[in-house]
Amino acid sequence: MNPVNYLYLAALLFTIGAAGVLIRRNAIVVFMCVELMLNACNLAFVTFSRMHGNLDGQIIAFFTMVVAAAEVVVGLAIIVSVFRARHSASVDDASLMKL
Amino acid sequence: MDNLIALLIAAPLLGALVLLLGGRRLDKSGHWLGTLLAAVSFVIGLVLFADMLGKSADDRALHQTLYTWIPVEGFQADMAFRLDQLSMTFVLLITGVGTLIHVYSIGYMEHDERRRRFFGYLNLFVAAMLLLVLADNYLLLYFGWEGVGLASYLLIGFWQHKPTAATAAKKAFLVNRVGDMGLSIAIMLMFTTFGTFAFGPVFEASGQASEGKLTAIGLMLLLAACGKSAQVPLQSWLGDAMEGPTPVSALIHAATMVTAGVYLIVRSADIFDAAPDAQLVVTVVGAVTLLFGAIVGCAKDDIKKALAGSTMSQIGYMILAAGLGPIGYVFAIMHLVTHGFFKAGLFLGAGSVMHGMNDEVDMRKYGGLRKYMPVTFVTFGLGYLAIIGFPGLSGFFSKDKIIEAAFAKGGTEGWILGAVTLLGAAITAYYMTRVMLMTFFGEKRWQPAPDADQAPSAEPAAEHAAGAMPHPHESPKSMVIPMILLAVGSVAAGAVFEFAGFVEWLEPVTGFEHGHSPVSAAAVTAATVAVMVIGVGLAYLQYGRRPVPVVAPRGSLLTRAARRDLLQDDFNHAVFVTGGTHLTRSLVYVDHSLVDGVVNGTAAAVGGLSGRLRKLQNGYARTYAVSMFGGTAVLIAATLLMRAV
Amino acid sequence: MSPVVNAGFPLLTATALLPAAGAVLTAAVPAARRTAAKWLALLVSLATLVLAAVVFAGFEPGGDRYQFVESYSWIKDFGVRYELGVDGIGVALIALTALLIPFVILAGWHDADPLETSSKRWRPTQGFFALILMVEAMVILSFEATDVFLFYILFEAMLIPMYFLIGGFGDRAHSGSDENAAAQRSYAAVKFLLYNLVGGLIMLAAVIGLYVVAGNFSLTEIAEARANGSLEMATSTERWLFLGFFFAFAVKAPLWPLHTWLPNAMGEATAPVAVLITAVVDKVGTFAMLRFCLGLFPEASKWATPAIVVLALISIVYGALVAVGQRDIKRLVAYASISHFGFIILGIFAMTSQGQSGATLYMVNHGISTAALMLVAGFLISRRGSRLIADYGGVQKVAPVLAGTFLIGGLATLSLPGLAPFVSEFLVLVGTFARYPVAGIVATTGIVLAALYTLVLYQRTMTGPVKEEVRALPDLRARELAVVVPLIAVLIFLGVFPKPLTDVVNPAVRHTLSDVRQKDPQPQIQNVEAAK
Amino acid sequence: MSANLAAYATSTGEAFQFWVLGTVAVVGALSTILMRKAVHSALSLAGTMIVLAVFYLANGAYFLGIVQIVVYTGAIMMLFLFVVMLVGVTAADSLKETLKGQRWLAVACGLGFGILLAAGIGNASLTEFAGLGTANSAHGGNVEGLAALIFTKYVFAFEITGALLITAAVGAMVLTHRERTERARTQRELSEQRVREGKHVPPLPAPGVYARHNAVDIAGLLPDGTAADLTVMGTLRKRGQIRDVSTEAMADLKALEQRSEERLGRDRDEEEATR
Repeated sequence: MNPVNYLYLAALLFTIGAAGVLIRRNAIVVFMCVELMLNACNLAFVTFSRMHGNLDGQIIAFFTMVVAAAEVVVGLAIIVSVFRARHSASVDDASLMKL
Repeated sequence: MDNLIALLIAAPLLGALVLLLGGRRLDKSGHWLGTLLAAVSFVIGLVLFADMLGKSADDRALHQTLYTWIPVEGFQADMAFRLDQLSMTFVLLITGVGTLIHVYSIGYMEHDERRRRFFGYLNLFVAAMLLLVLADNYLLLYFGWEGVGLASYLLIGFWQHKPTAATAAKKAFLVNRVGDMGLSIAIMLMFTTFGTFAFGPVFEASGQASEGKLTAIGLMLLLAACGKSAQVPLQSWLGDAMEGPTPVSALIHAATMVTAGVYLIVRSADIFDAAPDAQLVVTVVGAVTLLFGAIVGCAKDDIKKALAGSTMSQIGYMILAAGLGPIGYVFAIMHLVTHGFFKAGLFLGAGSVMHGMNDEVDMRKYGGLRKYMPVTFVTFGLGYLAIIGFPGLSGFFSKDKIIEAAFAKGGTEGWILGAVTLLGAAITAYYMTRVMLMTFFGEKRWQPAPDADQAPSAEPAAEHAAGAMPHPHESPKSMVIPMILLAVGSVAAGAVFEFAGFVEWLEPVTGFEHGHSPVSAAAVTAATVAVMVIGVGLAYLQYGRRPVPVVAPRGSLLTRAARRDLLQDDFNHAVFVTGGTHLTRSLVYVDHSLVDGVVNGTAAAVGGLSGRLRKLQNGYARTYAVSMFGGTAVLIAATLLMRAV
Repeated sequence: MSPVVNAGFPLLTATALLPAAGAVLTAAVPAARRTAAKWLALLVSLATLVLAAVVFAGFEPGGDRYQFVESYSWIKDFGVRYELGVDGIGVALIALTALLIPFVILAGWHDADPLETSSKRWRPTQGFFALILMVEAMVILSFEATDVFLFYILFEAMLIPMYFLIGGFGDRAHSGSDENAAAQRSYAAVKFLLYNLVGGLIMLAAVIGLYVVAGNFSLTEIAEARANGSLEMATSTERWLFLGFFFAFAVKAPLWPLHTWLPNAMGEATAPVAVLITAVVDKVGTFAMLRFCLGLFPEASKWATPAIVVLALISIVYGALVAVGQRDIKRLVAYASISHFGFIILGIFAMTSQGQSGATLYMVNHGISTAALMLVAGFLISRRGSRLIADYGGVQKVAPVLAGTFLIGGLATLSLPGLAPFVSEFLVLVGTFARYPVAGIVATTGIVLAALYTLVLYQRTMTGPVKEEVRALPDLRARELAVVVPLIAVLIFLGVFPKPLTDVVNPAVRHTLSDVRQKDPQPQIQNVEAAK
Repeated sequence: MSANLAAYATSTGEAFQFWVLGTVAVVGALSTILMRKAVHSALSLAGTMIVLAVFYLANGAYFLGIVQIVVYTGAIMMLFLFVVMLVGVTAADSLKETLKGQRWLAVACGLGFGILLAAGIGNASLTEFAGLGTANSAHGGNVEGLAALIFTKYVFAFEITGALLITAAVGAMVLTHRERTERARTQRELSEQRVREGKHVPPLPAPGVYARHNAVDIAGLLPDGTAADLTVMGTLRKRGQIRDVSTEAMADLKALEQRSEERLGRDRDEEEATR
């Protein structure tokens, strides 16, 4: 088997995640989908590092994880406070930007 | 001496400024100041005249250049004056008659609280008229030309509270503007043809220009003359202009301003001499107006309107004469001057009559006034004899000469013109006799004075109690004296000119040649007298023998048409007023709905489009996410394609 | 020609800077000291007038084409320079602007006063006068700018204060409810803004195009290069650029059929602001046609001349006819102005020295005469509280002085000889006739129509029996006389002695004509001068 | 191990593992976005992540593999679960699409995107695999290698991410921490307020009916047998986690009466019988 399949898998996961972001209304689930996309990227990075035989890819994946962690913390906090304010975790309810 | 010319104009101009800006404190003394300054101008005129007589006939012309008025590349209009015999004649006529009428107005306008302004306007007119006749180039002449137009506008509409007066004033100005169009186009033509419009150079070069150009210039000048001198087809304003105070009618609309057209044509003699076609048109216009005015004059019962018709017809004589070329110019001017005297006298007489009759203007309500206002009767009568050309009086000489010249034009035209002038003479005699009889003879047909408002012309004395029976009385001295002087003039002027050599006086300016009439001068004179007698006789039969009905009879078709100024106003109204109103209305509509509509339509379209686009921004994060995702996809596709290609 | 650059005192900058500074100060005056603000504005405008007089006096007609030149680098990368200089035309128009503004301020003395209903802390008064001064500054600077980019910025920037003047300070004499009037007003203001912005944006495109072609923005350099042929433009390029510029100027001027914003703006704005629009700001458009269109694109100008002449003729006749049909005094004056702008544009594109000198004089004279007529009309309207002609009648009997001044203003509008506009109008007519006789004759009908709408207006408002509503109208007050009398005096003076202006203008026009390589048509008979 | 890592084609073992676990991962991902309840989504996502961790290991990223399990599955997903609990575990949101065409657009975009990615990868001609053997052994191990890079080449990025983490932590606290501006109101004040407002003058009724259900999530029944939501605590009400037992309760009631009826009836019969 050619390890390039990892890349195909990553692409597939990424696409699924993206679709989830677009389809789901529940903010938490949307967030999960984002995480899924990030992980897909990580997988791609790792695979790349294996291809090129250097560790930079893994470094990037590492950083991605860190950033993802930070992002999740803040994002979830936001969701919680929004839920407190509006008793809803639906993305569509936060459509006040419309004129 | 040259520098006096500017003073001629300056004096009355100063008067106008002082009187119009002076304010109420001049109400007491204003009219004296105005009269004085007019007289000053007259005196200066006399001085210059004396000086001029001292010189030899050829270098009598004086020039004065104050400064360059409009200096632009190749377009030089100077503030320059020329005083030659022609202008001198006019200067004396204007300032002389003008002064007399100032004096007359002192009495006539006594009761008008705006008398100061009236005199201011009169002075303004005198100044403008002097500028007109003294100008040394056509543009400056145009300045004076419009200046007198303004003065006449202000004076016709002097009683602005009367809608009729205001309308008449506006009408006069507008019709004159049409004429002015002709004048300005003529000036432009001169500029493009000769590169200048100063009298001297233009006349010098007029020989070299193509006849077509000259004809065009001539016709344009004629148009201007028609406007100012109330010639067909621009004659319609003169009748209405009688809304103005009678002194105005006498000075502006009889003696001086309306004759400016004649001055213009005679002044442009060199151009017309080189353009026979233009000359022919001039004579035709003169002939037509001559008859037109005469016919109108026969039908009017309003004494001033009748006189106005007569003025038109007399000016028709002058224009006709001016159109005859060198054989006629001199006589045109001569008739102009004599006419200035007797017509002014007649108007002043009419004014005096109205003054005595509670401003009644309908001759059918006069009658038998000769006993009550003898002086007016005598002066008016002398003027009457003069205008109908009673042998020995001024009108006789001048008109007789014109008729001769008309015949002398030669060919069929000569015969036709001669016949027309003779016919005109007969009609003149007829309607003037009619006026005379209806006013001063027969039994009294006086009526109680109508209210000042409905009065056909609310002259200042209209403060009479409405409904009071008029008790005619002779007018005050200030009014009588000018009438007497003018009467003297209208008696003597003709003879003086005849024997003191008016022809030789004007010849250096206008040129003169003896016309060779197919019929002998004596015959013409005899014919003139004969037709005059016939006219008088007819009028006597109609108005002297039978009593004059107070209410005008229905009259023949022609009479009724003539009462309506031969339907000219109806024509104008139908064509220009109504048509113009519709045009402007529709244009306003077009401007609002079409021109502006296109703009607003565009705006609306843009607004609608953006409104639709706004719907895309529904505020749902997921929608935006989709577009973003799709955009990314497109980008990737693009990059891939780039690679592929 | 290498003019002395930045020598000595920057007079032009000062002339423009003074009113700008005055505007800032006026705006800063505390709310309570309303009158102080007015006086400050008046004094500043008078000081500006003095400076403008200095410029006018110091300008040597025989000297360089552009004088008092100042030139500083501004945006190096694009070769944009802060470059000022005035030729005779600019000098004349600067004089006009500086002359009119004090009267505008004086006439608008009470136009921005607080209403009974408004609160005590009423600021707009200061704003009103500050904006007027701001407009003056921008207009003057735009007459001085010889850098296309600088000019463009000013050309656009002056829209902003004008917008607020029109939309913020409407004529208090209006028919219908206040809300209705406010709606009308904002409509007019927005229309004004959009119209001119569209024009300006198109011009911006042309400006950029010009930069692409010419590589810098300096009018003098480009014009020179065009003249001596060192800068070649493709015919089509030149025409497109010309159209871009001309469109903007034709909107501002305004030229038929781009005129419809003017009647609204002038009708809704207060009389002084209306004067500001038509007498001062619009002149920038015609001025720019003369300086930029002809100077930068001579060939294209000649190419476009026939069409423009036709449009100008339409403007003249059409404007006059529509003016006759108006019911609103101020709208009538607006349409009259449209007709007059037709004359100006006609004169410019007749490409004769008479026509262009006449057009320049026309700009000045039309400014003064319209100011006189419009301001008096404003006084009348403010007395009666109505703009409708039908609401007046017989005013002449109750307020003779007002009526007299109104009549003089009207006579100036119909260009009566002896008043300034006659000189310019006749020059334009002659200049046009010399090149396009038919156009000249058609334009001449304009003088009849002008007489028509003016006299009809005068007759309906001033003459006839006195209407009840106007019976109590007071005559002109001292302040109002102080506004009108000097204007009339200037009108008469320039009418009988226009030499001071023509001396300044003629050389500039000569330069312009040489830019477009046009010669005056010569009269058919040459040796007349000899005969003279 | 380094040997087969360097290979162009992986060992059959890895291939097998890939195909199996890969399927699991995809299924997990799909169920993440298709499950109606957030909890299920979270769990399936966790599964996917574990699979990915395994793949990291398989790709020679040992450190990342571990971190993936510890940080992601251990920390982040737990965090998710906590939030889900806060927001409502059992609350199932409908998968019915409210935005018109959103779903189809999403699917279309997704498909196109995926295909494009696949195409991109496909024509990238990635046949050459260097393998990580040398890289890992350079510093004597994967972790050391990473460390060497992080603390030399990427040290700044590393520091900055540190700062980012701190900021995130603080930010989360700021966002979620609610400052109590006024002191808590006492029972008395609350009752007074109730009286003042005039509704629910007595304290709220307790949940539970007939002492059969004392669960907090069951609404008390009104005399007519309908459920009174007021008796359930607010949070549950908001989450919509009230268990409605009114119907079965009514059924029980009926059955009870039935039985008592019978018994009474039988008694009567007996009396008659004795008589």
